[in-house]
Amino acid sequence: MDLGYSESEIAYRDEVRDFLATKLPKRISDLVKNGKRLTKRDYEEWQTILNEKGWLAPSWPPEWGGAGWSAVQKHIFEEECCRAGAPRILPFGLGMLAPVLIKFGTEQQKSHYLPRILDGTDWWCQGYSEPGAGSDLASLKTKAERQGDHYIVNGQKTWTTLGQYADWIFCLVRTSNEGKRQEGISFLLIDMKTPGIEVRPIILLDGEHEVNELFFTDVKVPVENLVGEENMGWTYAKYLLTHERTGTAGIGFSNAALEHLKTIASTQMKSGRPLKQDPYFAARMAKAEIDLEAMKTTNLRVLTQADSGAAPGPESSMLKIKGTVIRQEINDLARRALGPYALPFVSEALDEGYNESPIGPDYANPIAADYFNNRKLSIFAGSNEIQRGIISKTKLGL
Amino acid sequence: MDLGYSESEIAYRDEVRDFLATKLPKRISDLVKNGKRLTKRDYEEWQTILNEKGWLAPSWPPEWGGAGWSAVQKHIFEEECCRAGAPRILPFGLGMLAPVLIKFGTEQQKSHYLPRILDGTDWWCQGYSEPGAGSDLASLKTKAERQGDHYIVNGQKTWTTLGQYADWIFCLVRTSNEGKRQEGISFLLIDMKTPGIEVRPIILLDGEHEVNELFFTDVKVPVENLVGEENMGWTYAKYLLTHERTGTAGIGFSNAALEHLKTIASTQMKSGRPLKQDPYFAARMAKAEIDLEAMKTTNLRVLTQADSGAAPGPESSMLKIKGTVIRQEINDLARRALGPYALPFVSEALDEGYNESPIGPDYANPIAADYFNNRKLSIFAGSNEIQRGIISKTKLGL
Amino acid sequence: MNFDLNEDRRILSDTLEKFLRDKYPIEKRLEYSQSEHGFSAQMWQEFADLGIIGALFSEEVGGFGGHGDDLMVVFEQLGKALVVEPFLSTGALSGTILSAVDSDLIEGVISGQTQISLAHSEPGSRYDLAYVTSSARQQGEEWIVNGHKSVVLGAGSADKLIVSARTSGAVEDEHGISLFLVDAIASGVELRSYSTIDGYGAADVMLTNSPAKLLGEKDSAFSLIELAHARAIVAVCSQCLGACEIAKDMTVEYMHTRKQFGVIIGKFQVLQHRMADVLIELEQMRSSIINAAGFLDDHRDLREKHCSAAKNLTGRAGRQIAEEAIQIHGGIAMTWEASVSHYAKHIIMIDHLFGDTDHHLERYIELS
Amino acid sequence: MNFDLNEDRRILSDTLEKFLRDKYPIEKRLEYSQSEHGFSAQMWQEFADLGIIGALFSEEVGGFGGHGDDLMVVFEQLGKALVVEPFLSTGALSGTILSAVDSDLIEGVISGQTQISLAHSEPGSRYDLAYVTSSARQQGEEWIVNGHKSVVLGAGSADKLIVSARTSGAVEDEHGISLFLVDAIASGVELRSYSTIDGYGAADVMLTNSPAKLLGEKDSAFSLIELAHARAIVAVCSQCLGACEIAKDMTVEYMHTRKQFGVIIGKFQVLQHRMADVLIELEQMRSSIINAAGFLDDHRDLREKHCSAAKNLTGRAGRQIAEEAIQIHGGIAMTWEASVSHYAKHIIMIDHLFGDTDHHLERYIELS
Repeated sequence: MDLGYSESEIAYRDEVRDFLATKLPKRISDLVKNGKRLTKRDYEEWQTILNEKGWLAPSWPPEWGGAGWSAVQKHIFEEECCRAGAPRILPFGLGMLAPVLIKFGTEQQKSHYLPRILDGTDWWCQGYSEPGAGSDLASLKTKAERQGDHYIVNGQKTWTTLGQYADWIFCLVRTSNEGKRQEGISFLLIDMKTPGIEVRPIILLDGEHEVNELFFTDVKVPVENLVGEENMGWTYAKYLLTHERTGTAGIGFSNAALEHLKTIASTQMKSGRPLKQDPYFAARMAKAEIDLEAMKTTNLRVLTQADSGAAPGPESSMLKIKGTVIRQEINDLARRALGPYALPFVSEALDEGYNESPIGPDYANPIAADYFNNRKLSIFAGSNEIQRGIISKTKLGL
Repeated sequence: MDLGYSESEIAYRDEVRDFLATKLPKRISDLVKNGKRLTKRDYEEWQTILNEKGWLAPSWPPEWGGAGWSAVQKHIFEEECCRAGAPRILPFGLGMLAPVLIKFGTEQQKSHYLPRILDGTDWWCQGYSEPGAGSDLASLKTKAERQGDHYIVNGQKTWTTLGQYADWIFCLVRTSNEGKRQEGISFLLIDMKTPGIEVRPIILLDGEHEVNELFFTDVKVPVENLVGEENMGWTYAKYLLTHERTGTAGIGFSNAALEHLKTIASTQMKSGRPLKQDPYFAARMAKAEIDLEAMKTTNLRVLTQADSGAAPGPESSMLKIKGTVIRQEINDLARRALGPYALPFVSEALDEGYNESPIGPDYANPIAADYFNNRKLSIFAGSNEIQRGIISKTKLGL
Repeated sequence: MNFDLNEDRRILSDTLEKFLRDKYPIEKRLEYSQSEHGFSAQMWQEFADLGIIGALFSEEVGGFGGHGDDLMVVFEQLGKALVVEPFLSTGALSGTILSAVDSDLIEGVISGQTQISLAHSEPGSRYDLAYVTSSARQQGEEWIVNGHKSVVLGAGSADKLIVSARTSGAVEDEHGISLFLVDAIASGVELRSYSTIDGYGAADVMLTNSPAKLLGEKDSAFSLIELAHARAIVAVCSQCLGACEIAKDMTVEYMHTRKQFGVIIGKFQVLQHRMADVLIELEQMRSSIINAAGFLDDHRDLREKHCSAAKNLTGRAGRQIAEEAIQIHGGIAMTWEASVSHYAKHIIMIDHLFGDTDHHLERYIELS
Repeated sequence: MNFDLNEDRRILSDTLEKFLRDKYPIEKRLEYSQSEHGFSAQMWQEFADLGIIGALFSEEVGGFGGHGDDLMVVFEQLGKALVVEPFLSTGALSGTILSAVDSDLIEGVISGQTQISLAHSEPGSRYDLAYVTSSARQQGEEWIVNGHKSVVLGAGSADKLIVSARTSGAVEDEHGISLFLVDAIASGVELRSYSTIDGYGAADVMLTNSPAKLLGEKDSAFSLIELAHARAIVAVCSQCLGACEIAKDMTVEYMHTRKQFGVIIGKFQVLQHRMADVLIELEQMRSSIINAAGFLDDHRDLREKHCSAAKNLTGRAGRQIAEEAIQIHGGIAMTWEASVSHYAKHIIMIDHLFGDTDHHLERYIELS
């Protein structure tokens, strides 16, 4: 065993750090670090910079612009990006659709869509979830009926993250009601400008507009927009879900959140001393840190195994559960750390242009909202209950 | 609402205290307080004293020797007994069998058995559980076949607490295999001296002999030993289980355990000060105390409702779960409080006669054993999982 | 020993519950919360007319209640409807102080005419009631107050403020704190108003040489401030209990209707067991509040110990209940549209009022 | 970065596992534990012959291992079989000290001829390594030691004791502690031997004017004692991990076979989910031990911080895993006959060795 990074890994990390120090716009990292809203333009600006460096889609095969990184390298990259305050790289086109296209798409689909994902021409969103089909994805009802050279799509999708910005959507649709529920599903690419698509915002509990409902009424989709074979969409969907799991544990985000928490706990005073010296608070922070440190090693153990060819199975579920539990605990501690100043919430203060003086400490405003917003972590992307089911099925044989 | 005891309740409490101060033998309360083993004789001695006062079976109807206490009085009595270090009153004859006999037994059964329970002539034990039928009581297999004036009993019972001392056992036996599993069960009284009964000790994880396995081979039981009707035993068994739930929450035991813990935490030193001043330890103790204080009120709320006629339903399950969780938490804290001296365990030191000097603090020896032994609290008497099932069925309608 | 409400309180509870059911559906509540003043002046008047404000005051000062039981009954119902009108500030906090030092104002409060907020905590005080840096000095007959008061509930709509300020002593001394009445439109009073994340109106209040009237005795207001907070703790814990009851009911209801994998999710044993634990904690919460309410009129140490126990247990149980409500509802609970989200937010944020679980655990230990 | 064991360690692990499977079934273990000396001298010799003791020592002192990885590999297997032979005392604790100050004795240790226990903690020390009241004074060439040493693992069968005693400084000073070698049959050495509740041999040791030989430098043994405990923490955490693996396996096996209400209990979703959490914590435990083992040779603060993290996490996770194993097994786990009970006891009691979860959490904070 060897816990340290190798020389080449350290050289790589330094290269990443150097790149971030020089190329990540301070305007953008300030937004991220201060918990401000990011606009479409902010995401695009950063992704363009990464693309110029060739680091936007490191997991893709080299012929399509991938970087051929090892799992450890990907981990280092994510950790450094979070530390530097880079915006998250939106996964819909880059991490979700692309691997499916690369594995199951036609040559034409690949050469058309992949470059446009990289250069930002197409902003993709995901059409998986439906109302009434949360964790039970296979019960989806959105229907695509073949009529000549087209599918006619009718139905409803929900939880479509940043769908308000999207040019395209990849959708799971039902093309058959025969056989098992999983068997009649197909994987379609749909231009968001097609008539019959309506995007309605879903306002979240903190007042934010991040996700959407999508309504499809007689939407005409050319048959060449089908990926792979008709009725085989479930296979591609599952491939998508198990692929690209480097970030499942959310180590980078937890790291950054813990660092931020430590700053807060150093500034907030309790009974005349910094909160971080309060034994109760210090104990909870230390426990979270100990769990996170162990989690880093658990994560890297899984990743290095993945590098040597082992498929990440229920390990992904374990990373998902523990990773989200730790991150939510850190969010909870940050909220507590603020005391009464966790209460005020000024939504406009999340905008870049806002320049009134803050209420309470300047870091206070987004903290409680973050805590509430991140309750989603244990719900979305396969709820932690679903993940426990997967573990007990595969690991315990139950 | 009125949280305080009424004047008459206070007078009653003082009477109980006075009685305990004068009548509870110091030899016996020392054994209890020091976590020593109690012998059959110790239990009998105390029960005789209680019987002389007329306080051995307070819940029985007055005509059979009951005291007509309210639920609050019973609660006070139990709390005071625990505080004074009285041995627990063994429930098998007094609290379990007797209510069934009083409700379902013949006049002859009542007038024969009840006085003998009170005066200690008969030591009863319980024959409910069987190997393979833990929480699933209705799956019991011990068979009683009618042959003339007798039943012939064959089968096996287990977890028979203090069965090694018993003169009699009340048993659930299968008298029919027709209908639902619950329908073919009968309630039999069996003389332990009958040929064909073998008692084998079960040694517990701390080396103690507290429970037994019982083997029945062609045991002849006169038909007049049947309680109520044949095949109606399940009804009586359920009556038994829901009856006499004053003590479900184990408040008295938790109280005494918490007081003992506080003494330990005042004596044990950590970094030059008593452990109870250590913030981590103090926090856990305080949390347990806060939970216990609330539990006392929860318990009394249920009991006073029961006094006004409401049947204790799923509330019993709630008291059982939270009561055992709190008690186990206190046991856990006591174990932790000892530090390294939780490790040594000298079984002989639990005997009354032992007089070698203790290893470590004089209270140390039984503490870890108690922690392990009391893991049973969440398993026995309907595991906490079973209780949660009852709550969700009855309270939530699920 | 008796845990039943008396007849009067049962009627009060039923009346308020029915009133809220008719007049205060969640859509209205959200509307009031997002309106200019963060509450409905008309509803406030209706509550007054119904006698709800008066129920928080003792008969000696012109009310018809004011006991711990009354606080429990009223605030549990207010919590069930997430009522945003300024009951905590004008009723529980200021009401306690007025009852002790200036009963003349109470008539206006009970009739709904006057709203009064307690401006006590400061940016550096966290949950320490003795931490006061605001200062007051005498100028002839009058007093002049200076300071910055933080997260003052109901300040935006208050006609008057009760302001704590130091007349002697060091920043964290209990001795040396006095209370003052300051007109909301007095000179030098500046408000930074906002809504809390769970939808209640509050403000930071800056006082610059504001004229003020001394309330009660100089230098010795601490014990009264502590009493006001004890009563506010019973109130806010009861409010939390009410909100938790509804969050629990909604979750149980959802478990009965929402299907996954072809069955209602209530059939999943893990959810059943977690809800069983929720029920238990809910009963424990109620018991701890009963204890605190029952000892409100008892001597100080006992009162404070039970209040700290209740606030600690309520905070712990509340977090569990709110987080389970969200998790079991799943994604829908993350939305503004699902009313369970507003209940969950309020339950969680109550831990930031009048001392959180840690604060009160520590305090409980000190008082033991 | 590489988390795989190298070839040698894999062979060591497999060899030991196979050996224990053949020679150390639970019935034998209970027999050894309950025998007069609380372990099997013959097994100890066989372990020596197999090279297991030598694997705990570095090549420089005549062993063929001694790294963090070796400790992990050996003690995980020992934990799987609940081995009672004195590996912790003679191997991890004393071995570390001998490697630094008296390598002459190591040959006898590795060959199985000599057993040596570290007698360090005292009745008042709890988990504080600097708390030493035992004292030593020089008498001509020789040293004379007095004191009471508590819960000395393996003392009953030790040929020699390494005893810490104060040669200067106050009771809790790090400076002023020295180590001495004392013959087990030396004058004034008195043992009160007993078994721990989980079946391991230990003793309280009273020394009255016992002749002793100074080991290493006078007054400055603390850092070596700390290092010995760091290595013992990696060892005992690995032992805990091994025991937890087996407790988990037994529980999973039981879930597949035990029926209630006509179905195997493994079908109950609550038990499935709780076991999923057990699996997660088991991986976390392993990761924290990997971290600690990997930093054993690093500089002191980093080493100690990772050891404290591992001991804290192992204690927390261990309690969860042991208590779930008991609860899911139900009544049967309460019996001596069910081997899961012995695993559970050991897992829990490991928290009482070398500092418990609280101790190491506090220490982690201090080292942060």
